[in-house]
Amino acid sequence: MIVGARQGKLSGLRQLVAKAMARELTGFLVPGLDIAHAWGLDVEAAGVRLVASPRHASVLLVVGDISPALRNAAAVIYAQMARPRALLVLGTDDLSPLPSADVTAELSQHGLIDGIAQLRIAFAEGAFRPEVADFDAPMLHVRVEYTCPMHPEVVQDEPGSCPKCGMTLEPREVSANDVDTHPHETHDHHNESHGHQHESHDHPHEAHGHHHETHSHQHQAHEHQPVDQGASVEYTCPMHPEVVQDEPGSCPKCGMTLEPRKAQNSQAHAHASLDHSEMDHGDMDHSEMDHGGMDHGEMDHSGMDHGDHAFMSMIDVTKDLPRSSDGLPMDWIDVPFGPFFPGLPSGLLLTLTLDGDTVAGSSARTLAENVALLHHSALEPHSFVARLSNLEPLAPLAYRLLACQAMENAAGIKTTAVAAHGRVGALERERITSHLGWLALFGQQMGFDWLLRRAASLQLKFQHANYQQIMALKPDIVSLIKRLRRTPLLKSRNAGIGRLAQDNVLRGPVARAVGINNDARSTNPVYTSLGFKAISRDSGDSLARLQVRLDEISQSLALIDATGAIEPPEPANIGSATGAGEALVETPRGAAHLQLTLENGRVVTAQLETPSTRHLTLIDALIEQQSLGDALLAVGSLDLSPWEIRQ
Amino acid sequence: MTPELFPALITGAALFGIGIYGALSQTNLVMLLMGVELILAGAMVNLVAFWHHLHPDTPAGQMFVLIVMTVMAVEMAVGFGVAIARFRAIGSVEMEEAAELKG
Amino acid sequence: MISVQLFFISFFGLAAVWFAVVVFRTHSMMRSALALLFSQTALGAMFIGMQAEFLGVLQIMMMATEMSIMAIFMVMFMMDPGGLGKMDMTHQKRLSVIAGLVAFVAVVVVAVFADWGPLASSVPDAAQQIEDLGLELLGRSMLIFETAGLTILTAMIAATAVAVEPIKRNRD
Amino acid sequence: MTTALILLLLAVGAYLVAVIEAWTTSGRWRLTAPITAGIALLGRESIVPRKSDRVFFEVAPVLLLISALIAATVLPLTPDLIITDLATGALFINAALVYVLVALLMAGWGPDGAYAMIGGWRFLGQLIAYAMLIVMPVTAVAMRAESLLTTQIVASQADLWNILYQPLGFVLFFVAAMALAFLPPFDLTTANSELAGGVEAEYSGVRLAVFRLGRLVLVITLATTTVVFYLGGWQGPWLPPWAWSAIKILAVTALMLLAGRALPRIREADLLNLCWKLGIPLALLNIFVVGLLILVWP
Repeated sequence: MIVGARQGKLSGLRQLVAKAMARELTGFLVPGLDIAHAWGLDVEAAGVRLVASPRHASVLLVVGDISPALRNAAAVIYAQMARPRALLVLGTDDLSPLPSADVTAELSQHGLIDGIAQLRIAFAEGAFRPEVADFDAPMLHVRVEYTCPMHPEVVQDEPGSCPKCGMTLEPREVSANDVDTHPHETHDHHNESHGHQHESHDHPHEAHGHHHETHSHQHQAHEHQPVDQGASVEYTCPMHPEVVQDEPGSCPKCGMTLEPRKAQNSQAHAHASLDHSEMDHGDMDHSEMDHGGMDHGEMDHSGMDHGDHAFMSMIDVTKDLPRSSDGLPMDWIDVPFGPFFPGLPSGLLLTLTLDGDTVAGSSARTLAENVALLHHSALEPHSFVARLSNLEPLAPLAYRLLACQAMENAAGIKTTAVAAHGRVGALERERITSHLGWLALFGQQMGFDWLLRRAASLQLKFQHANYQQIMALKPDIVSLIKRLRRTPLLKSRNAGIGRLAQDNVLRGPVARAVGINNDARSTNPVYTSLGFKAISRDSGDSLARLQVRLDEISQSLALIDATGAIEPPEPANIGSATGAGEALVETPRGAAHLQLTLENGRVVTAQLETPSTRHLTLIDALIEQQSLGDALLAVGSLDLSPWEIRQ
Repeated sequence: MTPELFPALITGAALFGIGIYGALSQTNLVMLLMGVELILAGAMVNLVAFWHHLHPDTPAGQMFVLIVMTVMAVEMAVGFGVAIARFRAIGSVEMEEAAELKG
Repeated sequence: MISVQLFFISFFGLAAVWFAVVVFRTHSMMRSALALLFSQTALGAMFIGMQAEFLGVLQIMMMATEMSIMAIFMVMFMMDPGGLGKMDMTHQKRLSVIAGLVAFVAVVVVAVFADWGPLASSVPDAAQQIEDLGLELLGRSMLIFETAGLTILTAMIAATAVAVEPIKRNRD
Repeated sequence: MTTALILLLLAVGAYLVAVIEAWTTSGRWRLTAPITAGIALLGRESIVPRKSDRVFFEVAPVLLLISALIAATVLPLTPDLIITDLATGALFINAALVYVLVALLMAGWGPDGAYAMIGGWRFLGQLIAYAMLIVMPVTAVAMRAESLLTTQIVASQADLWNILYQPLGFVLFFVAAMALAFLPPFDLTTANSELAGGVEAEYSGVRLAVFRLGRLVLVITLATTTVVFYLGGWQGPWLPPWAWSAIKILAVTALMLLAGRALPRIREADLLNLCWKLGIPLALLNIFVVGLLILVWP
């Protein structure tokens, strides 16, 4: 039985359809393809076709533990999927807003395969059910508020007409349970924020997009426009100023059509200023603009106010609109490229302010959990190392090595030469794995399915390969790199995208692509004995980053060949040493720095600093005024890992 | 009184009337351009009707329709060029604000 | 045969007029642009109905592209392209309705009461029409056709020149 | 009768396109996959976004399918297997295929979604790039056949196919046809990694099935058009005409689906640059060369 079944009795035809659905499962991955590959899962081989939009998916795959923010986003994605929909969860149990999982399995390729087998049976039998439970979650609730299409800052809780332009206010849904000044729903999910109607119930989101009036202006000044009585529009005859009326018409004396005019109560008009009662069709008064811009009323015309007109003139609308680079005051829309976007690292939320197709502004943040290193009490070495390596699923070994080296440094223990070589081999293997994972993401962004598949399969093979297997895999990697270098138009597509200037914030391949040579390995005696020299380019764009990573893969292969051994780092027993220590390890994304203090054999304080935290701040300047495709490519080329970002 | 011509000519007249209404009543330059397009479309219908019923053998009638099509294209192109320039200058393409255009 | 052809002409004529009315009645700008598109397409179908095949196909093809580009301009310039605010974007309504009706009645009167002369009996078949049109364009009215081509070129250049952002001269 | 037969052939063609497309992406021949995927899609719930422009949302997939079908009416698979042999056949194909753009604009504007909207407007920019590159090579083909009748065009290639007579025209037409069917690398409008499905993202259930069927029929129609214009339609030694047509169409379809796989998705600016600064001059040159060949060579 699947929770997200569709209404209907399982009759003959529906049985056939249910079987067809069971055979053709389309899946949507949470948190993302790179995490699935990091856990060693090959979803396509297991028989589920991955799709880019939750609408096209029939299965929601949740891989590994994810943070509450990501779980809320996953619940929004689940709500968007068309029924019948199923939930396959691997390796985690608590999924607060999501319904109970239809199939749970352990986090491995074997677990995935028999999880999918169970799912096919559940689909064949349970795709249609007479009584259907409806999925509802707190963040899907909505509060209706009314806003004016032309003045998004005018927001009221009950219907009516806009005080500034008299247009009928238009209902808009806003997430009910968040109170911050962000007017529209904040829970950014995968990629769209659309309302949608299931047959059974309606959990709308604030739908924004092309209806410009519903898009969200970030006007913090949200006060309701006070409808002041002072200046309202009256109609007067150009020939006989003493004829004053509240509605348009013709002058009783000369029959000319009356001209609209803004009545200033302080105006020293000859005629007695009648008290202007509220006009029926929405008050036309152009009350003083709060931000004191060019005040519309005070045009120095000959008393006859051309600009003012019975309806909203366009100048007021476009006056305060931000101007794009070509000088045209266009409407900007905020589009969330949410935590599970197929082209971006999973867990990263990129909210772009789009001016048509170009990025006018951006804000990036990670939704991954900010794991505290030391929860409460001091930690045993083993549990501390385990905690640090679980923190970053994309490069667990590097952080494990970092923890071991930091503790050994604090306890003053020297590692043997053989162990050091083994650790170098393990770190280099992880660098190759991580770069292959990035290549898979890069292939997905470029639209190369062949690169996505080959890089992912190599990555899965490399993850737990020993020395002999690596040597056997060497020709495959070399041929993949050669083919990438020969791909036509790849250079011209990547040259000049996301160009970075020299900046000491940069770390790892991103820094080396700009020419900064701060590789932590060059100070490591073991590496220098193996003849290691850092590779660097200087053009600093997406192409240079690609080339640096490709060179690093072949360099790491040569280093593994030189070390001759691979064994994952084990924490040396530090007995009951006390003292402070620190370590610097060149993770695949850059140098990570850990400081910790030991007290009779237990870790008391720890302070970690990771490369992705620094690279997150680069995004805004990087993608300013870029086209959408280039912006996403530039962000992808930074190889961010939202998991290691420390807020 | 040639009834065969009536359907086409009446359609042409109707499009012409709607085009005139649109051109005069709309306050936005773009909608005004659409009114003009309808007027030209009305003209084209009449041309083809006359060619079909009265002088089918002379291709000049058809050639004239091509000219009207080019006029439609040219009028739209220049109209939008002016609209963009005005939109950049004062942020509005409303006919009401056109009063300030000097010269 | 005449009645079928007449039926097609009047059907597409009605469709064209109805879409033309929708152009100015709908609030959503995108709908009004595509209504104009389908009005022109109905017109193209009408031309085919009147056995001017080449003109009809050309009209259908040209108008689809042209009106789609008009659609993006409408969305760009209009204050409320979605049309949800039900904004009334018209002025001097009475005057324009009267002018429209007067124009319509005048043309209909001319159409009905004028004497258009003898009706043609037969219409050359399509392939022959295209050939004549081709020879006409490059023969007798070559000059007209070339000037039409030239005006399009100048219009393209003029429109871009007007639309391009003026170079920031330091205004005195 | 011929209409029913052609519709059946188009359906089979669409199925084969689906199989070839699945093969180019996953590298495996799964013959029953398109059918089961189709049935599964029909069984799923079709969601309508709440604040969508309902008319556009419903009409878009149907218009895509209809425009591809109408374009196929003037394409001759064998000397007598053609629905209507219009005197302006070649131009009519292009007139029908322009409505693919209208359908995608509607699909972009309809569901009131940011990705769909951006996808829709991007395809308009793409049309501005490829529109000329379709019409000009067709002019050259019509020049050689001295008529717009598609059967006449095929007959004119009896001694020498157009792909050899005007190879430049073939290349330009082929690239423009791939851009029209938004196949990779021109899939700007349904870019999976940039717009998460673009115009297709909002559709599900039956509407998505009609949208995808429309796209498959569009690919098979464009392949047939390429065969009729450049590969001599049904002409060929030994085999009967329908066999030649089938082989050539499937070959061109496979070439269309494979050619794009090796290239990265093109940028909008590059596409416009390439088509206007390089494509159109080449197309004019092609017309000039064909003119010379017709006059000089008997």
